[in-house]
Amino acid sequence: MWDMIRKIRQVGILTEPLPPFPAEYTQQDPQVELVGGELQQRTRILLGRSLHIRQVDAGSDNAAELEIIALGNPYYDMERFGLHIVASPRHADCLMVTGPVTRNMALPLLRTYEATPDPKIVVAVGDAARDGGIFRGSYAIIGGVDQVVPVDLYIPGDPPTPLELLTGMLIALDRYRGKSSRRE
Amino acid sequence: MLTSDGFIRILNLLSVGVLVTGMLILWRRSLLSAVQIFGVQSLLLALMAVWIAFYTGAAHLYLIAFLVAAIKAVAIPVLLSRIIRRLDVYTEIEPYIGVATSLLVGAGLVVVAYFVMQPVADATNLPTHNALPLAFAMVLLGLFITVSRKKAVTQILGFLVLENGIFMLAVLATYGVPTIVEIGVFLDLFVGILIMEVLVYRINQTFESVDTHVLDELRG
Amino acid sequence: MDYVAKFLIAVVQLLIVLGASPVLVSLIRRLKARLQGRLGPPWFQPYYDLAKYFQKESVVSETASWIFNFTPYLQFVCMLLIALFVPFYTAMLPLDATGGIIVIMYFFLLSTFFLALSGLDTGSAFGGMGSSREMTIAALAEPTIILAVFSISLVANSTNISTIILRLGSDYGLLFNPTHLLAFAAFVIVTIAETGRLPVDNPTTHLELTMIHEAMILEYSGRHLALVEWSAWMKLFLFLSLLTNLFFPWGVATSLDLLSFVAGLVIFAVKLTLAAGAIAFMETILAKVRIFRVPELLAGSFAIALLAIISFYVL
Amino acid sequence: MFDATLVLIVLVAIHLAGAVAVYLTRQESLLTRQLNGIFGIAGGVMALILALIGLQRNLPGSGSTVLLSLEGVMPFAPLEFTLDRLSSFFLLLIAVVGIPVSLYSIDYMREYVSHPDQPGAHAYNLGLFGVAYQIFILSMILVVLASTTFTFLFLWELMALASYFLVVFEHRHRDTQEAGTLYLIMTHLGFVALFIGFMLLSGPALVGNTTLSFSELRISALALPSTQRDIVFLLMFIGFGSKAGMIPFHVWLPQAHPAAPSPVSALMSGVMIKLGIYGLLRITLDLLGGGPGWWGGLILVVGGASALYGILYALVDHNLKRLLAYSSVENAGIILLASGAALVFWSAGNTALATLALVGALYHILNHGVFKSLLFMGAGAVLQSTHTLDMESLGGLIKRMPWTALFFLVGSVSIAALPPFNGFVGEWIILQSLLLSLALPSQGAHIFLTLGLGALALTGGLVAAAFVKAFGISFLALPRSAQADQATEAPRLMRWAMGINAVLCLLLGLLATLLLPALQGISRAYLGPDQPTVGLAISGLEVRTGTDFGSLSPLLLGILLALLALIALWGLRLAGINELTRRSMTWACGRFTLSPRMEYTATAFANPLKRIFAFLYQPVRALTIETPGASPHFAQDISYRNPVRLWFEEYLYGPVARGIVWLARRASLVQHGSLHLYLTYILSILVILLVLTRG
Repeated sequence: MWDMIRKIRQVGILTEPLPPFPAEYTQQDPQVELVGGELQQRTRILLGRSLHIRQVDAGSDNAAELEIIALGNPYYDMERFGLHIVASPRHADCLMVTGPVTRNMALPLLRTYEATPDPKIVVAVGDAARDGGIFRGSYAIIGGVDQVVPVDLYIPGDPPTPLELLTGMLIALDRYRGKSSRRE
Repeated sequence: MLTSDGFIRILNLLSVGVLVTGMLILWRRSLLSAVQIFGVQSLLLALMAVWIAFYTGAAHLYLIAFLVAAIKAVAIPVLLSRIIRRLDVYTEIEPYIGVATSLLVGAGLVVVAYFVMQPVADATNLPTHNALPLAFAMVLLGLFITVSRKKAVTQILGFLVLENGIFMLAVLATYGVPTIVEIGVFLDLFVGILIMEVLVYRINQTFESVDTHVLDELRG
Repeated sequence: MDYVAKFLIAVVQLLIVLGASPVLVSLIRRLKARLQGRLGPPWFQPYYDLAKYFQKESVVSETASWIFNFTPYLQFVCMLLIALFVPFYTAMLPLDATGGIIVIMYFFLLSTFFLALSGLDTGSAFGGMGSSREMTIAALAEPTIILAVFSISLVANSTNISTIILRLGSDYGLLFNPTHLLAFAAFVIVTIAETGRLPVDNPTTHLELTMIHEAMILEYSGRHLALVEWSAWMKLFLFLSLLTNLFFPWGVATSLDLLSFVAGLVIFAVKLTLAAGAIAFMETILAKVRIFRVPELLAGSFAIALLAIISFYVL
Repeated sequence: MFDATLVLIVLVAIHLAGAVAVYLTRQESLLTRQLNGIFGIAGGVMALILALIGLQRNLPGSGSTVLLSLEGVMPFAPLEFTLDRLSSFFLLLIAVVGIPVSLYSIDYMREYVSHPDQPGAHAYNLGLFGVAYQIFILSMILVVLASTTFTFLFLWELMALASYFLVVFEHRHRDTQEAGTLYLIMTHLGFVALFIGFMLLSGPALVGNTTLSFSELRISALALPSTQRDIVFLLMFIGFGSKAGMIPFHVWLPQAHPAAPSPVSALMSGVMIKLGIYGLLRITLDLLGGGPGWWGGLILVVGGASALYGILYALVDHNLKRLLAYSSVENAGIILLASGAALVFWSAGNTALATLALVGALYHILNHGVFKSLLFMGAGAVLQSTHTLDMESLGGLIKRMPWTALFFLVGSVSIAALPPFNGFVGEWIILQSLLLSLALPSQGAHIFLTLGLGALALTGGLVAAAFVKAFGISFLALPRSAQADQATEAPRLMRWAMGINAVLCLLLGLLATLLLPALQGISRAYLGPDQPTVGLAISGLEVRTGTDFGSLSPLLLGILLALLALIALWGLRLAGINELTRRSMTWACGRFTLSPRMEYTATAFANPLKRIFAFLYQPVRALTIETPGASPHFAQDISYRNPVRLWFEEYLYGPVARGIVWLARRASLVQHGSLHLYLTYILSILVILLVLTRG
């Protein structure tokens, strides 16, 4: 116990403020920069500051999962943006789908989509989720996530870095707000 | 000067504290923390002796309290921890009687002690008489620890808890037996523990275990 | 007390439990995040979550019956009802004579009962597992609660909350009596077990097989989920309020004047902050125990509660 | 106002006429059932009137006037009946349970009529059932009115026999016969104890005089030496306790209740086992007039142990009716516990607390009668609709039998002592009485009462777990078998009967304050006025205990609950929450289908507690996997059994039964069938007797 307390005191807060987005990333996708600029204002808005994510592995090689796990660590700490990974699609607002959709995972993916209450968004993470990536053409896969469920956002990369993921998810947050403005 | 009421209140708190540490020893599977809890228990006993000495003015109790603190709260825990580290046996994995059950048995023993000691406690008119059943409960708890646990270290601990109970009984009932007797007991105890340490070490060497049930077979 | 004052106090009690329970949760989460070296979620994150859940549709399993839809509302109402009987900043509870501490405990059990049924209702194996575990823990925690409550009422010679607080508050000697302190220790353990905190249950787990409370509510979504979550937070809030105020009734207002109310509120906030700090600290340094080790913990609390009663009779 | 004697005569006439009428109709199905039900209800109404007369009249506790004395009906002695407070209360119980059950039986018993489209099914003789049923109810009513030793024992035996015939009604099942035999044996063991007890009670001068009336017994009991009183108490405790289902004499209950037709189970569990308590109260409070503290202590400890044992076995039993039977053992235990506490308080001279505890016991008797008969009726409805009581093949019934499910749920919530239903109020009073025990000076009593409180506390949570299992597994989620899938709602009269009891559960919970003064009056009639302080005070809608110790207002709690629900619903609507609901598949991690085999089973539900209490259950785990192919990974059939050990059956009755068989075998050695041998025995015995009697 005492060891742990000492360590807690020594380490302090590790979370880093979000840096300006990497140049090459913004060049590829100009939309990201736009969103990044709005980030500060959005933090003051109450509604829509909560996004619950259900991660679906639709046949991934687990590279993207490793990066997603990193989002929860003290450096990236996605909880500070209201992002939270949940255990059931019923609790989720966002499905984070990784991997090329294999034939066996197509129906479960669809079931997961059906199980998620509206309004919801689907984020395809990684190149494989976009169009099959390096697995493209394999007999075992169906193709990108959009072959099975409608996709709202792609986060490119093989795998994307945690920072890219975080940026992407903040865009997702934005999209989500657009959808949820039922009474606005 | 302190009122008798305040004296009894603090004394009762201390005695319940001692009893709770006894239960905690039953609760914990980790041998090291059990030994530490025993140290705390002895410290509480020492405090109790000091408190009684302070109230009654029985000066010899200060000396005894010091001895208790030095031997039982410091020396013996250090020794026992050494055995544990040296033997590399850190947990009571599977006691004869499960932890949950033995906690309930422990609580039951306290009830029994209360039942048995109530006439005795009523017979004396010392201000400390109410805590007597708790002291007796400690004796029973110590015995119970000894019979319900497998590891030799825990059994020694049980024996020590029993001894603490007797000491508590003596302090509460008679404000301490004569100093010389008490010192003698402590010395015996200390030597006893040293011998046990050696013995446990030998048992471990011979049987590669400190589970005492390996001693069941009489033929060597 | 005239009726206006009674009514106002009742309304304020409800507002406090509704409004402050998410803050308490947020406080624990932030403290935990700090201890883990993170910044943690924003202060009002629980409110954002609730607001969002309420705006979503609710997906209900085809298998489920009306029990599933009914439970969140029942739970919510139970917590509101209990809030009328739990002292926060004042001991002048308007409805105190309607029922004492035993009523509180049985309303908690009522909400657990229905939550466990709703876990079974969808036919999902996870829900059934959660219900089974929740009821196991509830069944083992119940005796300790009763005995701890018994000890408190022995010390204070009443089972009515206001009376308990008034009597304990007027004689601090009662607080430092072994029965009271042992009952406190036992109550701490059952509070942890009942509110699903570490080391009994992990409120942040994502793995179904390690879940207890979470497994039962896996099927809930939208407004139902909002109500279930909110009720769980309120339960935590109510248990911690009971724990702090019953055992340490310092500063709880015992008269009807504004000054003591304000002082009561401030002291109550301080007490809850301390309790939240203790929980956050414990959850940082402790790991969850195996489910079959939980009975040992609860047996320990039962033994302590029994000791509390015995020591009342002995000493 | 009605004349009580007249009401009693009408009551007897109704039931006897009912028996005759039902018998005359023989197998004629609908009329038989209707007549049986109508006569049962009419008798119940008469019993209700009689009970209300008794409760209203401010009768003294004992020694009230004789209602009816029948000379010459029986050859040996007159039958004599009186009405006093305790009898009135139990009449109320019989009426409150009997009326809905009779109503229920009309539709339920059609099960036993041979169906034209099911030619293979055997019909049962409903006429005989009706006779036994009427006699059973009549004997229960008369037993609480009986006021001579002979009358009491005669009717007690009549009640036992009538209920035996009802238990073995489905005589074509072997299990039923065995259950009936066990019941017969156990009830007669109890009867022997009662018989000897009553003989001893009559005092040295009058030993064996069965014509003594209770008022004479009261006087003779005062003169008894204390050891004889103790022996009488113990015998009566065993005799009545075996009827009440306390351990270790409970073994017949979990056998007989599932075997009997459901209305009979409801009556036996709801009423008959309470008559054991009635006997015990009659003996201890009235005839013996109280005793030493250990009497109460013994009742309390055995009651607490019964409560724990009963609920622990209810938890692991997956036959719906057997679960309910074990739960009856538990509830009888709670009632005994409270009665024992009352006796402890009484012997300590604290009548205030004794009254409180006795009121708790009486209220729980009534409550248990109501909710347990409701639950048995619910289980009967399930049985009729699905033809199984095995929870592992039930499920999903809430959609198929919505009313039955609702009523069963009400029963479950009540029995788990959850507010705002009736079980809670009874439990609250019992808890208060135990909590107040600190007022007693005696230290021995503290230990007993703390033990009782511990047992009660342990029971509370386990009941909730057991009934979450009972309701959740049987009624919720997906049906686990084809029978459960094709279940249909219970017929109208059965629904009505269950509905009446469900409403009673709620009313007895909310309006407890209306009934409690009557119970308080009954208690005070036997225990004397409250001293040293007030134990239980009822003012308006509020119940208060002790001096400022506890208070409860059940109706206000109910109103608050409703009010807060309205406010919450209104507030949420006002806040504009999204009320859209979409139906979707149960989330099973994206599985294609959800099959009932994926559901949690009753065994699985109870398993954590089974493991935790393994030291008691000592479960035997048997797992067999059949793999027809070469690979061990493709199992065709996996069977897993994990039965628990029944302690008393295995370690007490088993050895005793084996011992008797062994003795019988030994005895058979001398039986050779040879006439010469028998004559030799006679000769040798004659010689031995002559030698012995010489001096």
